[in-house]
Amino acid sequence: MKSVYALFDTGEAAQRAVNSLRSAGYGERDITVMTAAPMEEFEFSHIGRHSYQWYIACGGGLLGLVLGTWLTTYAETSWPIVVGNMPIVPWYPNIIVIFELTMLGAVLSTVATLIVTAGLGRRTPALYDPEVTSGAILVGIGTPRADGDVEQILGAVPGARVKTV
Amino acid sequence: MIRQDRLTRTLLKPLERPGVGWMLVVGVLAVVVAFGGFAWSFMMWEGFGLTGKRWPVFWGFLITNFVFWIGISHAGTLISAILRLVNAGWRRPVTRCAEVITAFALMIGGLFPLIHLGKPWLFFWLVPYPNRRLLWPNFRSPLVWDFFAISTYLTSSLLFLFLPLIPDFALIRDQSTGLRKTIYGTLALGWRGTTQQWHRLETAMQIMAVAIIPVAVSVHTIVSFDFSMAPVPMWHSSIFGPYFVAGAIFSGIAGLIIAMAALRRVLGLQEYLEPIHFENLGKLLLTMSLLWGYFTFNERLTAWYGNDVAEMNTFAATQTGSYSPLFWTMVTVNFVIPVIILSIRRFRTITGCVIASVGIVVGMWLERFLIIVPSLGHKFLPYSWGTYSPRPVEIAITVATFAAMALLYTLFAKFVPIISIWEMRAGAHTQESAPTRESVPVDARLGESHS
Amino acid sequence: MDRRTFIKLTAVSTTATLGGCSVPGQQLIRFIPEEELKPGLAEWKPSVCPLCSAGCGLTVKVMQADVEVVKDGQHGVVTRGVAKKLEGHPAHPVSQGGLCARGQAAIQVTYHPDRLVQPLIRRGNRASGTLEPTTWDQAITELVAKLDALAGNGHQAALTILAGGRPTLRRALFDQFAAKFGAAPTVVHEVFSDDLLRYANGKSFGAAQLPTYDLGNAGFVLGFGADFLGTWNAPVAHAAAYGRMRRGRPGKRGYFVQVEGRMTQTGAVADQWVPVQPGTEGVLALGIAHVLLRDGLRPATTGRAGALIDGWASGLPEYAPEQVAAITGAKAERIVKLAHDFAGRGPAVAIVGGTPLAHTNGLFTALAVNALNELSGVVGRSGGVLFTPQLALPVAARGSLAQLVASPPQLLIVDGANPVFSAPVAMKVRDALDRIPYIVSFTNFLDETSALADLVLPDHTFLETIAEALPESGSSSAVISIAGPVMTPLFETRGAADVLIDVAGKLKSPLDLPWGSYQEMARASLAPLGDEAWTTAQKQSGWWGELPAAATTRPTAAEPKPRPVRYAAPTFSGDVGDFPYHFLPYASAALLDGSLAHLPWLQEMPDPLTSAMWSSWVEINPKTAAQLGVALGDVVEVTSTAGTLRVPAFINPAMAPDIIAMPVGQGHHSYTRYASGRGQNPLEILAPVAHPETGTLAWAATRVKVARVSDPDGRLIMFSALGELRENPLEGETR
Amino acid sequence: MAHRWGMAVDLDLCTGCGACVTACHAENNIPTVGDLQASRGRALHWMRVERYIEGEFPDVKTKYRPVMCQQCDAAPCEPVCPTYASHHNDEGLNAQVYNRCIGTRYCANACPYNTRFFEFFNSTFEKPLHLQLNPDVSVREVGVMEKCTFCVQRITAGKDVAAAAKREVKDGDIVPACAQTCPSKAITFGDLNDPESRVSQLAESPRGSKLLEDLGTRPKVTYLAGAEFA
Repeated sequence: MKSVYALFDTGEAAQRAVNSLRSAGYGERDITVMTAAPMEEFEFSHIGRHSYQWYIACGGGLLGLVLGTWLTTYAETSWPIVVGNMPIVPWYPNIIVIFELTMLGAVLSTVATLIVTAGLGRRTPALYDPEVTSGAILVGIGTPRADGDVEQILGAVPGARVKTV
Repeated sequence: MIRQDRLTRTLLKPLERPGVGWMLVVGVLAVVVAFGGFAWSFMMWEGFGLTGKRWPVFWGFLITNFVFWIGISHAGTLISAILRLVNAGWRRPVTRCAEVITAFALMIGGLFPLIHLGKPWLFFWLVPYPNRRLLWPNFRSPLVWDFFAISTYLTSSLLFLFLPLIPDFALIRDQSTGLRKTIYGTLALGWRGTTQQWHRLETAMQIMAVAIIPVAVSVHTIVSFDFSMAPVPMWHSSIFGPYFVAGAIFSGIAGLIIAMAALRRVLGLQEYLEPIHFENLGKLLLTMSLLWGYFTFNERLTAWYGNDVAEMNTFAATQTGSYSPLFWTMVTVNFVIPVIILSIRRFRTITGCVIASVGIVVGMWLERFLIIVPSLGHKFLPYSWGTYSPRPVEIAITVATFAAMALLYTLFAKFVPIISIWEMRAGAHTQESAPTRESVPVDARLGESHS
Repeated sequence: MDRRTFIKLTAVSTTATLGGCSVPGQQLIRFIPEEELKPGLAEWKPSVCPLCSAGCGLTVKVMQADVEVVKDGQHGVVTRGVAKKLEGHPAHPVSQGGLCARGQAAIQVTYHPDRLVQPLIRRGNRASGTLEPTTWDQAITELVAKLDALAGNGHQAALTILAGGRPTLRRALFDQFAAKFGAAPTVVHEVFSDDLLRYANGKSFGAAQLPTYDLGNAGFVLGFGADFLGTWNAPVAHAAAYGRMRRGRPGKRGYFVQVEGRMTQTGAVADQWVPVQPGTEGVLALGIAHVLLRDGLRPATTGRAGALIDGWASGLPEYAPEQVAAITGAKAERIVKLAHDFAGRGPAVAIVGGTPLAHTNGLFTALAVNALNELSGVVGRSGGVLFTPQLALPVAARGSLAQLVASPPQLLIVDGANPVFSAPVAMKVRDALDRIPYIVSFTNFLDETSALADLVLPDHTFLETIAEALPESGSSSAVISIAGPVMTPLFETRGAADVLIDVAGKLKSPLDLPWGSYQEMARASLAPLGDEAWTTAQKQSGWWGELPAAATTRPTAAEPKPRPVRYAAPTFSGDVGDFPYHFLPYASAALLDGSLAHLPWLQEMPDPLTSAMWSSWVEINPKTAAQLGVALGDVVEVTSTAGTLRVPAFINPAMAPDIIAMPVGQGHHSYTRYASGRGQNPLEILAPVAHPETGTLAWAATRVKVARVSDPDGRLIMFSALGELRENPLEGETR
Repeated sequence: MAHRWGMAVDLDLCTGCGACVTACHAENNIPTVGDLQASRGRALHWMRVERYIEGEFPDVKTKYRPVMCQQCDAAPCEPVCPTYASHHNDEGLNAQVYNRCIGTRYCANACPYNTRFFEFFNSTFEKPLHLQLNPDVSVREVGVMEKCTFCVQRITAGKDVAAAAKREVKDGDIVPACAQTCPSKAITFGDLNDPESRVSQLAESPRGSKLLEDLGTRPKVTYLAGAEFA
């Protein structure tokens, strides 16, 4: 089944298209909207806002913390050498290393989450139009229902350039 | 849409086929850098004695450069992170050229702990790699802290620079053909601009911003630990952490202003790098200059009032002794001149800011030199005092690093839009379109309300 | 050194470095192949330090090493025992287990890269000719021929032997040779000669030799310019005794006062430092004697030494504190106080030597101090002035360098002397040597004098042959420092003594020297001490103990006609008007009189006062420097009646404003890679003023003027940047 | 019981002669760097005799003070080393492992006494001077720090000898080069854990003090004051 989409020049038009698709019974998951930049002021831009990124980041940080603690203590105890009359496991200096590894953990996990959840790095999927990056707003349905009236719904919006792939 | 097209056009213009002038600049810079590299190899071959290091001043130009460049690196990521968090709209054209500075300054600065080693080929002994002999590095050594701090900061800065680049890579991908398309296509990681992607990207940037600020602060604090951990007159001081961080941001902003002015002139970005940006950065610079003055005063006052014999020797050497010319130059270019220029609105022009910034870059380099050398030369036993003056290799390497910075920057600006196009667009939206839709929830414009 | 040895060394030291570090130690050693680890085994052999006349006994650490040898053109590597380290022999009465900086460096004489390794013979004349390598046979034939030629036409007296200062058996052997051959009196040259003191002691005490000071038992030591802990007489023995004087006796710490115009290394450790006008030290001594007699602190003496002082019997009326103060510049009350301490803290001994005796009135000074010692009642007593019994040896007559210069011989044999460097240029030694048809030099290095020789015969070093010295002082009992070879010679060198014996036998009319070799001669000389003497000496770096009367000699001067002396102000070359400053050359702590300038360790040893290395300098008092506008390191021009020098300046607060001091030692023209063309030699501007009594050089009798020439030229190299102190409010302070 | 090596220097006996300086060179294969390098501050003197002049002519006082590595118990030089090249061994010595040193020179900066030195070039020993090299001490290569080791090679040797003779190390068995050569015997070396040893007694002396004590480095070298304590 071919996916259908339309390109709009204004946010208003795109919003109308999204609204009518909704009234046609299409849900958040079915509707895909692409823009050249975030368009926070339009409702459609809130599609797929929800994410667990913050929690995952914290988890990554925690991982780094554990790793740092283990690394320092293990390295220092695996071969105890006295320097400057300091304890074998000196917490003040170790905290510095642990802190850095914690932050590194957080950062790396964040990026990893982004790549996965934003579906980056995959081969460019079917539903895309190069005009998007130069400003056009794409509203489309990846897999339309059999009674394909998506063309009409999108076409009904003035200024819509409907395409199918 | 015309405006956006023009925006795209102007910002993508520098990416076109290079002209003779550009070739020439790159060529010259490359030669200087190459010479620096040669100087270093020659130094390794002949022995570290080619430098001006001596008993008892075992650190000099090289470590000065290290601290200086790490300091410069605090311009970008830190500034842009802060601006992102407070969501200052005027940040949009500034952030990327700032973040680039960080990336490159860190690479250069991070090189010096290697260059200054007696046996650079064994630098990897600073790295905690698993090995049969259980020879781990000594986690009590500030130099090892440096390794962790700098590598963390470098990694996160590079990612922080790269993430917002993805949509722009996508843009170039869609507007080019052939090899360019494949290259930028790969870099774009198949970016489509779906609303989900935008949300993930912006949240990620928020998290990074939150994470990177403490890292940046820690990095220069740890650099200051290299000194304040040692019982050396005027080094062993708790003020060094904040002092260094402030100084770092200070020199960083100065570096940023110079870079921006150059870009503006060379790439004709007058329209996007507007006087308002310099005005704002100028204010920031003024604040830092006052802050720097405050720290310097504190540091000096405590030393003077404490009247510890050894500290007073170092103090005297810088205030009235053989280092005093350098010291007072530093005070003038770091404090007197910037405060005068930047506190008077009429002078806070682009030219004004650039003049102040150039002075500050020089002044901050001097500051690092004056922190390191006089103290080492005036430790507790006067019989073992000494002086230091650089020798050709060190000077060559120093010059080369500045050239390297310019070179990397020139190359970067050639292949990547130096101003974030999509962020400019995002900014543009919020400026032109009024909120019309009743369907728009109240929080839809959250974070986009600003001057 | 090849990589293998390097690794070996690294390995060994790493074990060493981590010796105590249990587990981690082993971990770290994994850097090096285990089988490379083997500790070095050392053997200790006795020897004798050759560098000065003190004759310290050594014990030498000998270990196996791979030595590259060249035997008749054949290269090869041989593993054999070589000397590694010198230590003072713990049993030896002079060194007493200690060793000075110079002695430590003596080992570099043997391993010096510029050592002469085979005989050199001159082709062509001295001006244009060159010294070229030759074989020993040729060299000896040549020497024999020259001697035969002299003997042939009855000019035996046209042979002169020029020797360095050390009294040794070897010197005795040379004397024998000279005597048997009928040569002119042997000339012994030392720049800092103590002959005047020997002469004075002969007059005062009937012993014409350097005294031994029993500092260990002294309660009060009064030094007159003698650098006895640094460079004068027997420094190691003095230092050991000094240690006992300070801290050797629980509850009693000896007191030490030094009188001099420029603070010597020794003066620096004095409890009191009393600066006086140069050349008036004797007056101060008599001033103290005056107070001692006036206040009845010591019973008046009628001894021989006192009798030599004008007005002694009448209590030295001319030397009342006020008059003395007027002459010396020391405060009258201080003189009185000194006298009372001198009497109160006894036993009190006065030491004179070096600069004070280098003035034209040196004899007066020496006699005055001798008289003071006699008054103190410590001559020949514990805590006082002793005279080390001397082994009796046949001694030939002595000539002076001046005579040599006045009438140059036909044939000159130089042994360990370098007058071209170490005599004032104004004495024109060099011209004299140029007028000598043939010069033979026994030496290890091509110094200035050997460079003029026509035949250069490379000698063994002290480690490669019998090392011996006859200490003149430093011990209460008689000492003969002697020990056998420590290692086999590294090169094709030959012992000078053996060569001479060889030559003596090869002459047309052979000289009947009673020994076949140097060793026989040495054994024979020890024979009077009993059969055990030689073997004992071989074990412990020398023989010491009671000398049988028959074997003892007491060198005495001609019985003095007691013509009492009185103070006469010293006279100088150059008058005060044109030459306002006293010029004080002194023996460098590291390089002595310059004979050690070829040893890198000593060149790089920071000077105790200036911390200077590899350089020479003039010392100027800060006030004077201010007047002249001279700062540390500035190049100044020092001019005397005899010449001019350009030297970097060192600002020295510890000297009188009217003194300019400069160390002797640098300024060699030809003396190995380490010394040649480095620094300046003060002897180049020294006026050749001689003591009337002994003909020895009065090296403090020159006046100079000083002018600033330029900013520092970097020739003054200092280990410590003492100069930086000047910019600083807290000069010299430490925590 | 583990040893704890210490030293006492009697400033009342030091005559500033510099014998210790040369002896140290001879024992520890310390190269001479030559005039040019010396003028650039590269001279290596693990042991130095500091001299301070106070006052003006004629009332001048000069003081000598031999300074070598103070072998601190809380040594600032140790923790700053990233590779453990500088660390504390269990006899209380600041061990320096040359082949672990990568030449950050941080330890030298941290040392308040400036007793650490750096090999700026590969040291050269013109033949046959190399025959004098002490095989028990490594010749340092370019780029490493070095300093006074209390003649650790002599300490090890001394312990070996004692072990071979099946006895404890006696006071005086082990003497570093500087102490052995000192003509006036101003330097005393020994085991601070042995209350009978001369060094531990001297360390208790009322004349005794530590150099830069107030820095809290806890040096193991005691300096005995001079004249003022007659």
